[in-house]
Amino acid sequence: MRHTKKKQQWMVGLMAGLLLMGLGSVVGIALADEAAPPAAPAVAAPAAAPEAAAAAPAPPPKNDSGDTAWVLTSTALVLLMTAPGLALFYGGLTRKKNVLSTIMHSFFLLCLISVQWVLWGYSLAFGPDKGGIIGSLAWAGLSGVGLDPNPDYAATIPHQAFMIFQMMFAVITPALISGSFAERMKFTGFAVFILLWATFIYDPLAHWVWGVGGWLRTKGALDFAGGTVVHISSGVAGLITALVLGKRMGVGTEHMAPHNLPMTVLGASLLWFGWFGFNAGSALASGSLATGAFVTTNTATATAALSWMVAEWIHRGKPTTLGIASGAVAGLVAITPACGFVSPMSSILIGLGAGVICYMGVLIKGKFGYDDALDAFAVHGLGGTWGALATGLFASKAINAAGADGLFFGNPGQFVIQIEAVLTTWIFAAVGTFILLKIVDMVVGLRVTPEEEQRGLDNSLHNESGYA
Amino acid sequence: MRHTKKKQQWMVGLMAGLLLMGLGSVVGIALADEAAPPAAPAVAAPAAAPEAAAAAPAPPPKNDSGDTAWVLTSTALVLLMTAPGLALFYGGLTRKKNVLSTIMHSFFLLCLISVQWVLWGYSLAFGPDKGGIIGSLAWAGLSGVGLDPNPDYAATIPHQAFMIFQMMFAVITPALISGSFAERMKFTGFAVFILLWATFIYDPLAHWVWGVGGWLRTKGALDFAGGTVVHISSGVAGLITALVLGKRMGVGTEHMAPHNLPMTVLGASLLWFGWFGFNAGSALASGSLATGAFVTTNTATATAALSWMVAEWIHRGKPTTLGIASGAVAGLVAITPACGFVSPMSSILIGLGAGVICYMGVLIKGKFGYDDALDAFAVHGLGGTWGALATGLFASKAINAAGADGLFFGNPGQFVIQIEAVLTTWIFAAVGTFILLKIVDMVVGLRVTPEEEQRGLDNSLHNESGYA
Amino acid sequence: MRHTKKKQQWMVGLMAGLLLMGLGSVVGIALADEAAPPAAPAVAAPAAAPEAAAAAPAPPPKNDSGDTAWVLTSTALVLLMTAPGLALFYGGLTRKKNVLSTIMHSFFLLCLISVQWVLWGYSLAFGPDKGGIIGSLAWAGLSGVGLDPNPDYAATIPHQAFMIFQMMFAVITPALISGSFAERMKFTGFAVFILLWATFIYDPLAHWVWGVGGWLRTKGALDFAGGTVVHISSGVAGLITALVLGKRMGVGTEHMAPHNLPMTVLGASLLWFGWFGFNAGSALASGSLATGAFVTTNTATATAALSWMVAEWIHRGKPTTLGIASGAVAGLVAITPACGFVSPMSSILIGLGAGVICYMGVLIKGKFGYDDALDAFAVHGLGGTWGALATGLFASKAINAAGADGLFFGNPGQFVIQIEAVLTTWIFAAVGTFILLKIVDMVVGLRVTPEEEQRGLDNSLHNESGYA
Amino acid sequence: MKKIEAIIKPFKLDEVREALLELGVQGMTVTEVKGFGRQKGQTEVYRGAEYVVSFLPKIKLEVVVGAQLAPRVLETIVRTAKTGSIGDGKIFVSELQDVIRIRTGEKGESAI
Amino acid sequence: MKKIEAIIKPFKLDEVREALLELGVQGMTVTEVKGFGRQKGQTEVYRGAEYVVSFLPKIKLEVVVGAQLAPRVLETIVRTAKTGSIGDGKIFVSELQDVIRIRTGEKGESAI
Amino acid sequence: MKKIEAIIKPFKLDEVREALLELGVQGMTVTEVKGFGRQKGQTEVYRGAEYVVSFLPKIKLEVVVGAQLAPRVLETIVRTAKTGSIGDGKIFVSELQDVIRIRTGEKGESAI
Ligand SMILES: Nc1ncnc2c1ncn2[C@@H]1O[C@H](COP(=O)(O)OP(=O)(O)O)[C@@H](O)[C@H]1O
Ligand SMILES: Nc1ncnc2c1ncn2[C@@H]1O[C@H](COP(=O)(O)OP(=O)(O)O)[C@@H](O)[C@H]1O
Ligand SMILES: Nc1ncnc2c1ncn2[C@@H]1O[C@H](COP(=O)(O)OP(=O)(O)O)[C@@H](O)[C@H]1O
Repeated sequence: MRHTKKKQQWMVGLMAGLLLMGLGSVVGIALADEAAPPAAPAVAAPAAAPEAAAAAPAPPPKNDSGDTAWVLTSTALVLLMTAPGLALFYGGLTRKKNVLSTIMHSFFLLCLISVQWVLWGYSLAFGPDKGGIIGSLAWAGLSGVGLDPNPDYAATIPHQAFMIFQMMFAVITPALISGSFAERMKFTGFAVFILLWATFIYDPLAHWVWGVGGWLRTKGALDFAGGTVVHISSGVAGLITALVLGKRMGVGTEHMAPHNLPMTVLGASLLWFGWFGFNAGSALASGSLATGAFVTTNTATATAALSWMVAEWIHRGKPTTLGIASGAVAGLVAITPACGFVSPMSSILIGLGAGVICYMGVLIKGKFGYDDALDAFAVHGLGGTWGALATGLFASKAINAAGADGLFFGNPGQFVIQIEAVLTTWIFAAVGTFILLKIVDMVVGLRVTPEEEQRGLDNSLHNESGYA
Repeated sequence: MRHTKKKQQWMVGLMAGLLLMGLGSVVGIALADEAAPPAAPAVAAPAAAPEAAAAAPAPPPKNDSGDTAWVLTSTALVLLMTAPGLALFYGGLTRKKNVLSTIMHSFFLLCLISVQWVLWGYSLAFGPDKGGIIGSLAWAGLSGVGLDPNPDYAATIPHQAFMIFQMMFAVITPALISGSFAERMKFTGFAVFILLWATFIYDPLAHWVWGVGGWLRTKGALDFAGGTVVHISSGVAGLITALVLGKRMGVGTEHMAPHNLPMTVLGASLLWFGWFGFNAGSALASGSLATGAFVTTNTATATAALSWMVAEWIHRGKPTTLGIASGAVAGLVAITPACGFVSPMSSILIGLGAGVICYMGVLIKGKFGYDDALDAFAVHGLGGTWGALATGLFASKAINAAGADGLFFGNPGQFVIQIEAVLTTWIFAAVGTFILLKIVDMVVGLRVTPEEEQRGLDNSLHNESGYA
Repeated sequence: MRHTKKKQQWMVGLMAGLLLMGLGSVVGIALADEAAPPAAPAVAAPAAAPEAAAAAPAPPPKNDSGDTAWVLTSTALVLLMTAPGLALFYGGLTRKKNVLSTIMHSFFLLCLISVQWVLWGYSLAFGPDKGGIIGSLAWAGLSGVGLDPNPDYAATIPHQAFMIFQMMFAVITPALISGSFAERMKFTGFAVFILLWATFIYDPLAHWVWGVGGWLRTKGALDFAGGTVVHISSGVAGLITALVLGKRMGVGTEHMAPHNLPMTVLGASLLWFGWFGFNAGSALASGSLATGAFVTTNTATATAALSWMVAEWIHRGKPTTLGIASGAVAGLVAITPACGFVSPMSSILIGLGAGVICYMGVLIKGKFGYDDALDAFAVHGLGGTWGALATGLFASKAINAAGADGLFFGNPGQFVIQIEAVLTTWIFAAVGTFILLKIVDMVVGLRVTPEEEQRGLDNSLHNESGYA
Repeated sequence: MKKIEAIIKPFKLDEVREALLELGVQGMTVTEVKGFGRQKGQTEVYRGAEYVVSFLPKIKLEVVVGAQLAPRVLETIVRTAKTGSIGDGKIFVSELQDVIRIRTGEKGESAI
Repeated sequence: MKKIEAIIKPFKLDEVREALLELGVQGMTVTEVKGFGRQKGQTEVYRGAEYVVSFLPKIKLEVVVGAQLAPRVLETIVRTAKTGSIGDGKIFVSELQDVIRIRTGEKGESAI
Repeated sequence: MKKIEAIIKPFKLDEVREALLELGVQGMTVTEVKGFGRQKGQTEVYRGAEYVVSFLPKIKLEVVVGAQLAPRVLETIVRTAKTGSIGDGKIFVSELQDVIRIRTGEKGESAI
């Protein structure tokens, strides 16, 4: 975990290299792409989607203006979740001297993964399937990803609309992890680690669960908007990162109160607002399914907020603002995989569970002694796990015929599938994260020096100060 | 207004009870609901909507993707108005030591009323009419409120979309009141009072004005997006609450400047942004009516902001940021009932009036001696009253054929109806609020102790501190 | 640049006069307008749009619910860009004592131009053409601007929806300038200057480039969402204003660090979010074109953010939060004219250029010695120029058949046209701004007194304090 | 000349200031400080974790006065800043060698 | 050794600091304070209600110097902090018994 | 009675406070200040422009104690606040004429 001037310059070079690589590959692709007749995407699509081709006599899929409006709106909403939503939610929880470095995590990832997704991420996750494990690089640089619908994924919106909606999920997932390593991670180590994580953990996982041909999707695991892919994976990665990095200096002895709770509540509110895009947008069309997901999302969130608040009230004697805001986020997490498959009434139960479970989650970290600084694991890891399992309990075909019945609706098999999906995700995320961290630690280092940590990361990593 | 440990624990119990009750009733309803064939909602709808049934030969109403996209977007926007919009607008105006308790009012209500609305609120307000006064409990727990349109309310969007759009109105209304009792109300007293208020004041009022069969609706009162139901009711309730609670300690002697005006302007801006959902979303479809309401909303708001600013400039010598932001909110309030019925030019006049009237409103509180801490009454009570009356002046069938002509378009009768609606709302809100406050004061108490007030509510009620 | 009590009162009178004038003209127009049969707009439209009338046998244009939903949503998003987006982006960069006066610039302009646009601005910019130079006043007070589509501009949304979408562009453009004159301009001078600027610079320019019959539009200049009209014009105006006003006291000697960078990042994030409305909304419909513009916007923004960050990292040794946020804004600016005409891959190159060019732009101000306080010129002037030229390089008919091919796709002529458009805009904006500033300086004065500047503008101009 | 430093409860500041004004004190300087003493600190709870904030917000008031006015200033502060509950604060008195008014360069008591 | 406390206008800080540096002063400590005095407070208006903010932002500069350097420090502060208008501030001078440098434990003038 | 003012590094506050408590010190007052001294300031960069922030965040700790306890207080502060690197801070000691406890009106050492 040493930190040398050399390495830093080396990293700047690497970052610049990434961009220049983009530049290089782009000139080729861009020219090739656009020189081809505009029909090119249409040609590519059937190859990637034999089922659709089989349904030939039907009219070709057409963009629906309402569905497209909803998905574009949803995409913008999910962007808002990462920055400023998550950036402020996390930023307010840190100490003043680390506020910018924490905000930087989210903002930088929004930029980095936006580019990664266009260049290779989308292709790995959703491109033509390779053995159920990963997408091919056929769609790298968005080659063949055009403005007509790809009915494999969404039949009434442009393929690029689906692509960019999914981009925002790829962006926020690593940003969620950053809550666990706030206030002590090197910027270069963070940047390299997260680029690797997005490529080697997130992209495959997204393929398994959502990609055509992905093995968990084929198996029938239900994950409406990303409980396993987004929340379990990031939460578990957060736990591992907290363990590998070790505690922040002063944990347990110094007073580390959040420096700006109004900022945190602002962030939580924007997360709630944006999550409608995340969950209801995952219907990929505007109508009944989106509406149902919207209603369950709001209901579970409200209930979880109240249940965390009441749990803390009973446990500690007073209801807190941070508690109700954290509970809301816990509810949003838990309803994510379930929102399109369950009734509003079931969503109340899911919310009730989420608030209590995640509150207990933040308490245990004191017992186990890891320093998950802003509780990424408690909220996303545990909340996501509860949500994925609850989907296996409460899912109902009466709500979504394309889904499945859960345990409480007479289908224990679905619950078993959900358990499998959860376990797979836990193990894959934990092992993968650990390996990547060790590699990055060896190559560029993970942790700032004690002197840098004491001075605060805003100054030591970024030469800035949050407030003057 | 005493405060005992006992009572507090009792209240935690009550809160928890509420949730458990939800839990209990839910298991029953949920199973019953989903076990029934998915056609159930379709069966329920005609019963509740005989007019629609009469129009039988017409094709059944279908969800329109564009309309649904707009209403879902609008719903999210109205959520944003409460949190973080109103939360920050009010939060910035308080002293530092009370910022969280003030933000908590809005955030907690978003959670509480979201659950109340699903469990019983929506049914009371919009469920099958009982004598023009209230909805029945037939739709409690959203029983029969499905994903097909209910043409009684909106023929081209899912019934649940209408339900959740209306939910956000039920959420923000009590939150508006909180401006009047900021910085001195007990949390338990607040929570109980507001739950009662939502159930016994808001739900009936919404039924009268908007519910099928509601007596004010039947009478022909015009209220496009909630001037009476939302703003007059909350503003008047604020006035009564300020009178019953008494002044904050130090009012008139201590310097009580807003602790964070950028936060307040941020809140006001988000209110403006979200209000497009509130007003233009009230068209319940995307098209001409929504567009007209959007344009009048923006125009009246801008004009009111300028007119408050100029009024203060003339009166006090300088234009202020808080003035222009407050004026914008006053304009938003005033145009709310009128926005779908008046022309852009009329909206300028409504805005001009709103800025001046509400500015004078904030001045009189000094004269009358009540302590409406953040001016809920001056802005929402007076602004709402002006808007409801102005609707009776400027409404024009040339703008909205489904509306009516106002006094200036040759129909004085409409103005009289508006006066009736205003008076009814004033009286009902004032008396109802007073009774509920007295009951709550006896049972759990309304006001914090002087020591708690001095220490600041963030610490004394929530064990927190806004900033570290 | 003197400042007298007299003048101030005179200005209040002028402001009030503006409003009263609106009031006066309104009563007449409003009555005339609405007394006329509702068909009036339909009558006006063909007169203004002979081409549409010629296509008579085709069915009359109808509002599409999805397109309208998208344009209304986009309009709200662009409003959000000005306030709170730009207000906070700029507000966080100033010193604490000037935060409100800076926020006021954006908020006040949102109000002022909203009214100006309805009264005469829209008509000047988009009304029936007068010799390619300006629109007539036929549409003043929105006379004839109704709720049916005007196919000249957008065939599937209400004419008023197009009008109010364009309004938000007219609002943000002068607000962008305010970054250059922050912390030292008189409020009255600012208000008068900007009202003149909007009327005499922005409205004609918008007509040239976007109005039917406008000479630059006729010439074939490409500007999808406002690179020349919005960004070059405001950036160049900013440069001139900075030169005319002179430096802030203490520049170069006092430490002028941004007082609240989290606020600035919040603003930048909201700009990014809102810019989807700005760019993808400029498709004026929801579908392929909007989606394409959405994707290029996000991609260029992310790339520019990274490229500014890396440029500063290499130059100054550390990546900064302000750098990445500024780079994102630079990317948004640069992609604006190009977004609907280029491929995602080309957008990466545009973004790469934007980050580096604008970063070099902020460095040169130190060399040349003007005090563009918050870098309106470097970001909008230079970024906009790069974007407009890059459109002439990367535009491709394969992406947008209604556009043109750029230099890299075999059409050098387009690049020449773009250069012409850029030069015209630079010269017109620079000369026009200079003349207006000189006039305003003579009549009301431009700069606050040194004592006012030292005390801070929040107190000296607005009698307020940002924080207590 | 005496320098009187009083640590008081924040909400008492306005009262104390007005009383001193009446006494003829013409200036004072105020600092926001945190105090630790016999008064119990506040509890704060963040995500279930309890902290005791031992430092409480206080106001430090500095008044420089001539020796003859000092006793009345002390008495006035004690009277107006007192609530009777723990944490009311302390007054520290020390001797000042010189005072200069920057605007005029005056020295000594006339500079106060 | 002397402790010199100067209450000055905030925007004068950089000028004063540089002048002191040139004089050979090696350290100083600065606090943001609020001052009340002859200088008229600022008016603030919130929703039509006028407040007079009697406490104005000031900077308190503390410099500890040996007795022989003190007069020149005083003269330098007076010269650089003066604007000539009311509210320029005061300088208070008192005697210090001891100074310790924490890093080394040095005492007395060598610790300054 | 002695007034002991220590300028220390912010993150040392908790350690110093606990050590003083053990010593029997019953109260102290803390102020956030900015210090200028031998310790190099921090560099900040905003949009490519470099600033050196010469004033660094420090904590000023004020403790009033009886004369006999003073030496041990000094020794304790030096011991616990020391990191050995430049910028550890200074301690200033001065004589106090009187102390008053506002709550009770007590004077002298019993008021501490
Ligand atoms: N020995 C001391 N040195 C410096 N400040 C002190 C000392 N003792 C108390 N104080 C200050 O006085 C405040 C009030 O003291 P405390 O012991 O809580 O109550 P009281 O003065 O009523 O006995 C403390 O918060 C602290 O700021
Ligand atoms: N008696 C005093 N004790 C402590 N501070 C004082 C005293 N008189 C003035 N000050 C401080 O000096 C500042 C300037 O004093 P003021 O009377 O306004 O102007 P001037 O020093 O020019 O006469 C005040 O704001 C206050 O901080
Ligand atoms: N002459 C002085 N007068 C007042 N404060 C001083 C003086 N010298 C140093 N200080 C304070 O002590 C702090 C530490 O001093 P510095 O010279 O940086 O390190 P050290 O004490 O280790 O030599 C400074 O930041 C400043 O707050």
